[in-house]
Amino acid sequence: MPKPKIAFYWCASCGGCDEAIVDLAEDILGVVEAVDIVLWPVAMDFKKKDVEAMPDKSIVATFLNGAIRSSEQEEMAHLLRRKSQFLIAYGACAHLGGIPSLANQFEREQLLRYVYEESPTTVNESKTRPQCSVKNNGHAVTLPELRHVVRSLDQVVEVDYYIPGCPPTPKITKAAVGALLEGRLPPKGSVLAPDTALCEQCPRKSSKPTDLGFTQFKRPHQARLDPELCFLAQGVVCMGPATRGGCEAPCIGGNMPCSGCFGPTSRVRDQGAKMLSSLCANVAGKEEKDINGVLSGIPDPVGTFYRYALARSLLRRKVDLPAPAKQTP
Amino acid sequence: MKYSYFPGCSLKGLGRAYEESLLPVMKHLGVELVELDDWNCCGATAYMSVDEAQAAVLAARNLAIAEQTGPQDLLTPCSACYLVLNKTQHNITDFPDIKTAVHRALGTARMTYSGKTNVRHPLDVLVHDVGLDVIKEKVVRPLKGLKVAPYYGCQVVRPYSTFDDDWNPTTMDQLLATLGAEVIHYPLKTKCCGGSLTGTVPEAGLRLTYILLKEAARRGADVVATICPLCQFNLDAYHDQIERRWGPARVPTVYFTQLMGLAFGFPPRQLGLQRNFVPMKELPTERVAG
Amino acid sequence: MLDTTWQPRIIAFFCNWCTYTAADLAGVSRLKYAPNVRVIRLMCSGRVDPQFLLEALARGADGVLIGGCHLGDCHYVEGNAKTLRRFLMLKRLLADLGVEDQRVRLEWISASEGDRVRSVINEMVDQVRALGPLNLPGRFADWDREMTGLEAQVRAAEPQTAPKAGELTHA
Amino acid sequence: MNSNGNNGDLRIGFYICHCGHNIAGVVDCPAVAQHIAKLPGVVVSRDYKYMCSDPGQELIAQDIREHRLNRVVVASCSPLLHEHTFRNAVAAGGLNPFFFQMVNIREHDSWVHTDVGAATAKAKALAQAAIRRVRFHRALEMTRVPIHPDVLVVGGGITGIHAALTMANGGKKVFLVEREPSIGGHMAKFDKTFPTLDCAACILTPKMSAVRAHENITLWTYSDVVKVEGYVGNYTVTVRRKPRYVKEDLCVGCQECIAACVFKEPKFPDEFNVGLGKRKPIYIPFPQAVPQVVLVDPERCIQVRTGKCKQTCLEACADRQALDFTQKEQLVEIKVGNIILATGFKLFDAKRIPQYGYGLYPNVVTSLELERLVTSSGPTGGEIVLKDGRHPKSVGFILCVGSRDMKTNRWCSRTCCMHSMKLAQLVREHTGADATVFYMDIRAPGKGCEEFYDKSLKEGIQFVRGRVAEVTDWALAPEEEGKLVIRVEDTLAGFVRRIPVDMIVLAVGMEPHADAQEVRRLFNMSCGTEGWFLEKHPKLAPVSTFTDGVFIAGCCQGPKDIPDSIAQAGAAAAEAMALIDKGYIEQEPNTANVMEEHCSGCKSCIPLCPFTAISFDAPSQKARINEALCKGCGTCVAACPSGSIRQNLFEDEEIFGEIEGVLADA
Repeated sequence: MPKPKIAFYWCASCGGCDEAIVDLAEDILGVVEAVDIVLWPVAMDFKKKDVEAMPDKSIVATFLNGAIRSSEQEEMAHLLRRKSQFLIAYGACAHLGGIPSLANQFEREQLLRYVYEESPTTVNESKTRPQCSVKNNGHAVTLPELRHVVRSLDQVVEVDYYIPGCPPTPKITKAAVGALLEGRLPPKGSVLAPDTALCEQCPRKSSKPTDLGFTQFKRPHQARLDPELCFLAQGVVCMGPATRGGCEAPCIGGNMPCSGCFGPTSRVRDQGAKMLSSLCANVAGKEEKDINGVLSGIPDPVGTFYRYALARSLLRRKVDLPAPAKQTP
Repeated sequence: MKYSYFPGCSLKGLGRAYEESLLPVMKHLGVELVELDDWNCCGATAYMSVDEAQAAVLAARNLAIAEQTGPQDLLTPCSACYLVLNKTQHNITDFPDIKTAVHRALGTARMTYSGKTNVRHPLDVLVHDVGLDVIKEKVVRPLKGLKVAPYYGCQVVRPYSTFDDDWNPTTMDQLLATLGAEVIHYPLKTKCCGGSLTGTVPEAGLRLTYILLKEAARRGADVVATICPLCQFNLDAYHDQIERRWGPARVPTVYFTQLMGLAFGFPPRQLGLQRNFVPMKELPTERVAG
Repeated sequence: MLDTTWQPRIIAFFCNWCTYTAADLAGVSRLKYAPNVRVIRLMCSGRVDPQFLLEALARGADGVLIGGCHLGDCHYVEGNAKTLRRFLMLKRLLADLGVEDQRVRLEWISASEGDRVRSVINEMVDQVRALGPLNLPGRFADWDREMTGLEAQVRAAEPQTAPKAGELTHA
Repeated sequence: MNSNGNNGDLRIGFYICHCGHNIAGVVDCPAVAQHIAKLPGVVVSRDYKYMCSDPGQELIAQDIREHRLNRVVVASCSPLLHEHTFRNAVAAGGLNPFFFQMVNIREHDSWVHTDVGAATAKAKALAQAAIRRVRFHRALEMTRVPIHPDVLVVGGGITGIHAALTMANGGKKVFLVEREPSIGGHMAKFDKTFPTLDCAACILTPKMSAVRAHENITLWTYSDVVKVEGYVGNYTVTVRRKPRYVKEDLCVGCQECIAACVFKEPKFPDEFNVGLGKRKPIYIPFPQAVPQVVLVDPERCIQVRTGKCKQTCLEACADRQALDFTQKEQLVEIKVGNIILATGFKLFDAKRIPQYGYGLYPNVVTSLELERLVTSSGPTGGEIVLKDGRHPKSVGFILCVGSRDMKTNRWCSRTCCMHSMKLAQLVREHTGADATVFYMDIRAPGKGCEEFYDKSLKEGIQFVRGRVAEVTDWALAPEEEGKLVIRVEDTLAGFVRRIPVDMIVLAVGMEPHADAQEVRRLFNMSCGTEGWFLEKHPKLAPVSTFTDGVFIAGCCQGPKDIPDSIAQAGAAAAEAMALIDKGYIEQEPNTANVMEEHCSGCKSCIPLCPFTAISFDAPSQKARINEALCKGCGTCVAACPSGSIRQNLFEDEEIFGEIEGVLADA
């Protein structure tokens, strides 16, 4: 009897998520034992046409990582959606837009200009830009188009489950795959990780004082960080309180504060807003001047509160950026 | 200390004694006055009653010049000018339509006005900027025993009492006291002098003038000190008519700056005192401070 | 954008003790003001979760007004102080995300200041009207236009293979 | 029975009230009802003339029974006015009262808008919001807070005295705190009272001694409240007792110490006689003072200031040893369930209107100063004299000094007309002088007051209608020489008059105390823009404030005469006693609670609670909210970074529902 078909795919991502799957180490073998991998661009040589050839819903589960920001990624998302019984957003980018979605603060043209012309390491006198379509002795060569907006997977196609993290830890990946194979599945749309904030499992929890009363904020590189003490108690923004647990706090272990990659709990609609709310309410001072003084320690609110979740925040994108001129396939 | 200076028509005409006394006194106190270049009529009360916006334009031109050339503190001795310029300042901020009218008009002359000019009265400057103690030092002939009725008139304190109380102003009282004069309690200090009614409806206007003088006399004032050219003229010029109507009330009326000049030891002629209809008695020599 | 029939829609979060009461007073005093504001009553401005404000904007509000007791007068001692702290950061966040400054406003209005309710609302409605519609739902739709039609093209590009029943397996 | 309301299908009843024309005049109620009827879950949608009427309420109860409604929305007036009414109606229908939501389309819509289209659209939007909101409502119970039986009364004027006595007679323990050395307030300074002309002392003194004698009253004079903590039923108040340098329990009020003071003659201005009389450094405020205890003025007493005095007073006090120069200020903490504020008013400072010459002309006096001159116990033994000792032949009374005046105070001080007429009558009675009253309108609405006005006319008091322009001493005519001249436009005669008089009495108006703002902060209530304490409702709750358990009475709420002040004192006392006798107060169940299973124990919420209701539970490592302490502000709910705190009546989902509904296209 054939093994269930599984696919892995990557879109706008750093590759860390695929790495995370490899990180399952020997356990990967178990997975490989149990399933029949039909698509995994980083590791195996399958082509798009192979997938197109498959009947709809013939893949049991597709683990898609990365945000969606090009016509090609969109296309693959639709394709895999239709071929899979379960489409699983794997990792922060597919889940929330991830770090790539910080690009939603800028106009596409700004980004292209910077990357192909202005960035210090670029030498491009002719200001050559990649074209979507190039005619070459009668043949048209086409490239995918970069979208104006970076999106989470579920902003493009319907998603069944989410596995959070940048990247997801082996532990929750295994748990998820296991659950899938054994059909022990929570309600559709669930995030396959604990629904309690990180602080619960934070090794520094006991060192957190009950009255923070922030008088200043420091960024990690601006302070000698105490390896035992709660980061917030050191005036360093830690997204832990507003971030789903389940990662077992590796960053904290590495003496860096949580930056929120697991996203909000199920009861929160906007991770950044919630963190902002709790953090700022605890700022010391009643005078506007004093308060602003303290808040000035957070120079980049968007990058701080929405590091991984701008695409899935309530505003999604810098709202005054122009909309795409017209529909572009 | 340096101020722009807006004399207005009076100080060049009927009220020239005011300027003749003001300038040396200010100079003596180290206050530099820069006469506004190419100043024009303040518009006075007449124009205001005909076309407020146009009147505002007229006045605003002076404010604009002061703002451009600076200093932006504009010394304005004549009460009428002081009031009109102040009122214009207020109207420009309070009434958008007047503001636009003013800007349009100034624009045609390639001028602008952003409202930075402060209209200041000599009393204000002398008491608050220069300071009574500085003035005291300059007094060489204290006006000892000279009974003075301090008379402010209406326009400087009403409706905008910018630097003093609108019902019972006291800056001139303090100033005169500093000069050594005996300042009498003069409850009419802000009552109407008759204004232009003295010319148009004498029986009404002159009666008011008479009341002022009579009360000053009744309280034994040697002299009435005023800060306004029109007041000075009304109180000084109509004694014959007043006497014919109601009987004598001969008290001389001079500018407070003239009294300052005397106290500073300037000869009366230099202060324009010879221009009075009802001359002020020479300060008896025994009053001269040793 | 120049829709003449467009009317600004502003959501207001008023605290029960001061600003909501002030709005009642404005009513009792029959003061007249612009009908563009819809008030949501909370016990304290401290209850205003920044999510509420963002949600309101995302759902189509052109502006959000928060009203609380004057600092020092909070019925809950200093709930409004917390509101202020959040609001100051929220303003910076919104600025970075391209929301005009005048679209969100925090006002302290005591129970007796019915007239202030009127002036603040009128002023804000004028300002927001001048800014024009924010219309985020519309903008979201515009942004997504770049995706329309793609799925169909994908399907067209494929060899038609109908799914065979039974081939779907599940461990 | 669907009292749990969550039995799957949603069955909403919507009712929009016409409130006569109040709402229907501007909002198209039927249109709103039709619009709402189309929304999912709405089973009945009606418009009705008066929803708060009995039939209106019955309509709701009936529909709940007949249509098995499990949610009710009423669009009418402000919830602050009628929420409880409709909750009761819902309960009467057998549904938990908290499955109800009210929509304010009167105060927030029909009364403030004129455009029917816009107002109707707004009503629809607000109604939609409520329809979406109720979906998430849950069954709740009112919470009960016990009431501490003792009461604090602040202010020992006639109002505070009456309130204290009323409650003490009702068997309640009362703390009466007065900042002056004696109770009695302004009334103690009056000679007679209008319109009956009965002697103020004769009716006040007995009440004052009753206060001193009453077993249920603890009287602390020369003291003030410095701290108030807690909430209705459970206030903790800190009172500061300033040192009198006299042991209250030992002093018998013999006043021998005063006689023995090294200052042979009284030489310091005497507050009680508004500076017209003199007193010594050791003194008793006035003969009938309560308590009958002397006190030492630390500013004046040589012993207190320098410690180098013969202390003849000590010898005089002898073995009673009541004097104690070592006394220090002390702070006392008390627990009370209710507080009544009767802090009164301050008189307008006549110097603020320079044209009336107060402070410039010695014979221009205030009404209170004349009051002291008229009183037999006053500095002149009841003789009305000018500063030079002569008796006035003519006296002018200027009304509305610091009242009904855009430049100073806009309000009418309500008592000055009658007060001045009373003084005018007394002046005529005592001196036979002419009395002329200068008024804008005579306001004599109180019982017997119009009659008193007639009496004044009959007794030959002149009335000149017009606001006095100025008081001056410049004489035009010989008969004006040496007199004060009142310049006024007689608006009945139609010309400007100059009226010379010997004495001028300024009817100074009432103002809130200079520290009214601090006081209201202390007690956590509001002031009107003028600074008078703000009542909860101008008609329906005139002595209540927005802070439960804090009541206001007398002139601190606004100018009043004695009868009205007494009436309010009684009302406030009754309100307080009603709470005490009930023993508890029901409170909105709008408290917050932590979702144990979700809380991560991040502690972010704990410092945010001003009532220390949130604590960290060590065993479970989670936050816990003490609902008894929670006041329901919801600040912690908004702050919980993982959304693990919820607030009854104001759940996140409920608010989001409102936002969605109000913005859903109508």
